[in-house]
Amino acid sequence: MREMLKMIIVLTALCSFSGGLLAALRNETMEKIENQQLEFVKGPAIRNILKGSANDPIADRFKIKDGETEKSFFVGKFDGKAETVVFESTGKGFGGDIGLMVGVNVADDKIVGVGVTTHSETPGIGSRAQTDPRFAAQFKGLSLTGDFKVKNDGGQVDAISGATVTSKGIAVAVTEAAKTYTSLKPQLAEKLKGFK
Amino acid sequence: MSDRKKLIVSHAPFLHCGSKISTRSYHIMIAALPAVLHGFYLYGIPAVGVVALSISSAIIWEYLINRLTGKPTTIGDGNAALIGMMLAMLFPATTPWWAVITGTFVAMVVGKHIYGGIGGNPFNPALIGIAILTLSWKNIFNIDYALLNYDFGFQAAYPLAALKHGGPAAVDSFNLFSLFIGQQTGSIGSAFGLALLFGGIYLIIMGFIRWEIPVSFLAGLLITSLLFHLSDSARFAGPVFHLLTGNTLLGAFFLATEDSSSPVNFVPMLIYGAGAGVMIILIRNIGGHVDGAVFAILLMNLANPLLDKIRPKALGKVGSHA
Amino acid sequence: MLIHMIKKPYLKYDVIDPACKPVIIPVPGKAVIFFNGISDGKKRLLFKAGDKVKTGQKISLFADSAEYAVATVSGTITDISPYVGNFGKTCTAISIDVSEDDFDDSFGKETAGQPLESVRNYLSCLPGNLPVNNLFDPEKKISTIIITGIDADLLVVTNQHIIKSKQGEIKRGIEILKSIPGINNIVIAVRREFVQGYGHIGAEIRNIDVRYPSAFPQLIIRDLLGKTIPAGKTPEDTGICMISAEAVASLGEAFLHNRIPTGKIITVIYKDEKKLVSARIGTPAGDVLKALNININNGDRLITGGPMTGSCIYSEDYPVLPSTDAIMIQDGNSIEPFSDYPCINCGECIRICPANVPVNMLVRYLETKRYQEAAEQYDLYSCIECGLCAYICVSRMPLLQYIKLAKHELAGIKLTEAANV
Amino acid sequence: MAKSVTQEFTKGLWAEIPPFRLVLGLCPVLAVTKSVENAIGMGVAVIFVLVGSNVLVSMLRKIIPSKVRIACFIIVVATFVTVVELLMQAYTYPLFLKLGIFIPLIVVNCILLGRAEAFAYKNGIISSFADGLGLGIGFTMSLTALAAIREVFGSGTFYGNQVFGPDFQPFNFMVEAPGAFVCLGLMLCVMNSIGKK
Repeated sequence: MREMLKMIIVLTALCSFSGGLLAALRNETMEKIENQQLEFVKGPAIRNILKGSANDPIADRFKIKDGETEKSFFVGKFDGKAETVVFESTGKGFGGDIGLMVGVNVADDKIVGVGVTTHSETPGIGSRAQTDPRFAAQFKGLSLTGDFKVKNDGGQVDAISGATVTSKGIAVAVTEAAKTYTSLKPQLAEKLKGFK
Repeated sequence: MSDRKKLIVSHAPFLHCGSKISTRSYHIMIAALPAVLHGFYLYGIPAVGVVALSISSAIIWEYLINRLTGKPTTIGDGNAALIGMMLAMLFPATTPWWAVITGTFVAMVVGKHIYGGIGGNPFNPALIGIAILTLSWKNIFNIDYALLNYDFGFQAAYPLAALKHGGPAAVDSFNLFSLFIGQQTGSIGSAFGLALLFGGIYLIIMGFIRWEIPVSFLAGLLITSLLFHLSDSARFAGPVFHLLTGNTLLGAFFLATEDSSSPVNFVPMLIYGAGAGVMIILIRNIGGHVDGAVFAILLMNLANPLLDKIRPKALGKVGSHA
Repeated sequence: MLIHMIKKPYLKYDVIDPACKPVIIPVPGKAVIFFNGISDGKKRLLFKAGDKVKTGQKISLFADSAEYAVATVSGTITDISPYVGNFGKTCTAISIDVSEDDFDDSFGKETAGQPLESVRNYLSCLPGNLPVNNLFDPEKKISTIIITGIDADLLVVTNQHIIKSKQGEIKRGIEILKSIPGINNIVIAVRREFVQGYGHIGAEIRNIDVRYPSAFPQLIIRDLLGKTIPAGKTPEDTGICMISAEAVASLGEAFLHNRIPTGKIITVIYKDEKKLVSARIGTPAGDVLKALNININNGDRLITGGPMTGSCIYSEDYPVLPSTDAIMIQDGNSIEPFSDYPCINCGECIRICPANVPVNMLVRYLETKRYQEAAEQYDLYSCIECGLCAYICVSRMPLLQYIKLAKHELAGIKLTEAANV
Repeated sequence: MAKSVTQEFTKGLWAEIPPFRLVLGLCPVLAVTKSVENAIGMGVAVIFVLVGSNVLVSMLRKIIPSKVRIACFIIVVATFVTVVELLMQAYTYPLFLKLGIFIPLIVVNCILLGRAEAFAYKNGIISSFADGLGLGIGFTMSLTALAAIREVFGSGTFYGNQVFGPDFQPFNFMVEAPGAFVCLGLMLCVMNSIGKK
């Protein structure tokens, strides 16, 4: 009985100590980790879209509630004006979800640029959506409204040869982004006024 | 008893048929020689260099491993030279020297001596060498790319690559007979079908390879490619084209028949050969690689220990065998 | 000798030259007789050095043992000492200083009444090695006798000679064998060439294939009787007794002349020649060779038995035994040594093996001394020990020796286990 | 006979160098040795966890009842691994991305549980510290050695720097999984033949 009790006490104490330590550490590092994730996973795409901005878009971010979920928006300042925001949208690719950063100028609703963040497409085929700058460049300057489709489906997007499914997924992601943008535009404009 | 003679005592049998491993190796090399000479004729000095370097470096690796492991030197059995020669036959003529030396290293160390040397290797060492190199350096083994600077007196496109990218329509212009007499590009030793065929038949008659393997190999290849061709002749080339291109004949007579990695019983030999033939066509027609011979034979090597369990019932055994 | 075909090379048995007559070897000055069994120091010896023996005299060495040997010469015993043969087989060597022949007549006296009793009591050491113990073993229930008129090993023609030249004796021998209760079938296995003249011999004549090793007991039984002997069993276990033609002829001769025969027909194989000789059992091998003017030198091999299954002896003093069908001399220069090379899996042995033993797999287990697995999974006991695998082996592995050693070791393990239970 | 603290430390560097002599912890050895950077990162993580868990287990060895000792060891090891994981995420995120799942998998690395069970549970704090540090450094060294070979031949770089110049065509096989097995096998072979002398 004594032994039993000892076992229970030791295990409980050890578990509580471990749990407490980890919880504390997690609290301590949470913000740092989030920053790191943004920096290394989404950072490259965001910085690529907002090349030449005066501020650090990852530091200057805000969140807006879109229905149930919160969406992060990254702000880019050009010529002293904070008119460009970048946010993430997703579409279904060949190997799973494709994360796509879409940058838009709030003043004229035009796309500033897009960039793939996370994907699980076939290396060398679908993955060219992330690595081939020509594919992303074709979205630049298009108006972020309405539906985006690949040319086979009668749309405006040139598909990557051999990776039609991936291209379609990205078109869907941009379409999604357009929807989000349209519905959140008022709040977005409000928030951007705060940046000077 | 001071005049007692010292007699040698050993065990039965006291006769031997006189066969030797070295005889075996050298006969196989002789049988392969015409195809290699044709390679020299087609590709000139670079091909001679590749073959010479491959054979000599294979022998040197074997010698170094013998020294390292403290075993008796076994370069005299000709097996190292044979592996070097087989590997050279699979190289394009423009293979750089460092790739040849890496190839023989992989073949001798990873393909042969890791498993305990001659007789222990589960895969054909030359094929292990070429497979690992192909996966590492695709450009070297892209025949069209490798032979870009050559000017041949015939159609210089690699037939199988043309088939892969253009379909049967693209290979209509190949004359089957000129393919057979070696007017095609490819690796050093694989182009001259006629020589390979004669070399193979020589080996079968001399008893150095088992006829079951090449025959079932070619039968498997022909039947499968015929079925594909009949089902959709616009997408799949005919059986004779497959027979005469790529490493088919080299594989059937020289690579699939490697002693240690192929079965020895009758039925398993047939399954093994046919399996390799079928796999080649599957890889060529619906797989990702241009020529499937290397991987098809390696795959069947893998199945060899399992296949060889099918064997006739031994004398005096009752009941069935596993 | 080796006939090449695309599929299967095979070795062919020799046919005896009809003109061949055995050379009579003179009675040696000293003879050695082997006695089965060994003194453990406790048993009382019935004979000692200095005792005189007569030709044909039964020698029972130990007081309480049924074993006996038969003196094939007359003379004085000079030495009785243990001898260890291949695979630890032990026996006792009795050396005799030979004098003028003086025949012992106790065999002749008993034959009149009960021939079978005298076979049992006097004839277990006949030339050709009549398997008396098996024939009369009540547990074996022998019903069929196969008389082999052909020698199992290559080049040896001893029994072919007997079949050709001793029809009368064989006929008499068969009559006696038939009188053994329980025997209902006697078959003579001979080459097709010798079938003539055996019409009324009193036994069924069957011819056997010319390919080596079709004269091995297991294969004769398979080909002639359509029966299989289970792996690891002897023919006697299935009620079949194999007797050499020479043993049958000697049996007949013993009763025809009322005297135990003492001369052994031997094929002497030397270089490309072979000669038939007739020598007293007990004659040292060296004396046989001397009579034929064959010199052996240091480094040569002296072999009793044929080239495929015989065994080497290390001394010229080794005597002719009742079972010695051949003596072979191999020149030192022509010896092809075995090598320690590994199996390269070429499959030649698989294709030549008459017993379908997976030699390539078997040898991998035997090399590493995993005898139990070898026997269970790779048919060790199916091997008939013909030696073809070692003959054909490209790596020149001593395959037959591996197999014999494995069987010997396993038998040892079984004995130890039985002793421990 | 108890060894001195120095001996406890140095045995991990050669005589009992983990992957080669003990043939323990092969999973990370095969998985993260594509580059020297990964190998060192992994090694440092293992050193931290190994030293930490060894010291803690040694401290608590009088209190931990032997019936639940394995459970306790795992809690200790898992705690340290989670600490390492969080710290890596916070401060060396790119390395964390490369090592990925293999950081949490340190928990099931046999070296840790093995040392806790075989050494720390029976020895004092100082010895356990020395043992953990020595084995950890040995582990890192072997990882780095293997990674060096694979990276130099497989990618033509060492710690990210070009070794052979721009014309070098990397021998991709070495950085693939089968290459890892072959390399490890050859290194084991070399280590064994050195050890024999």
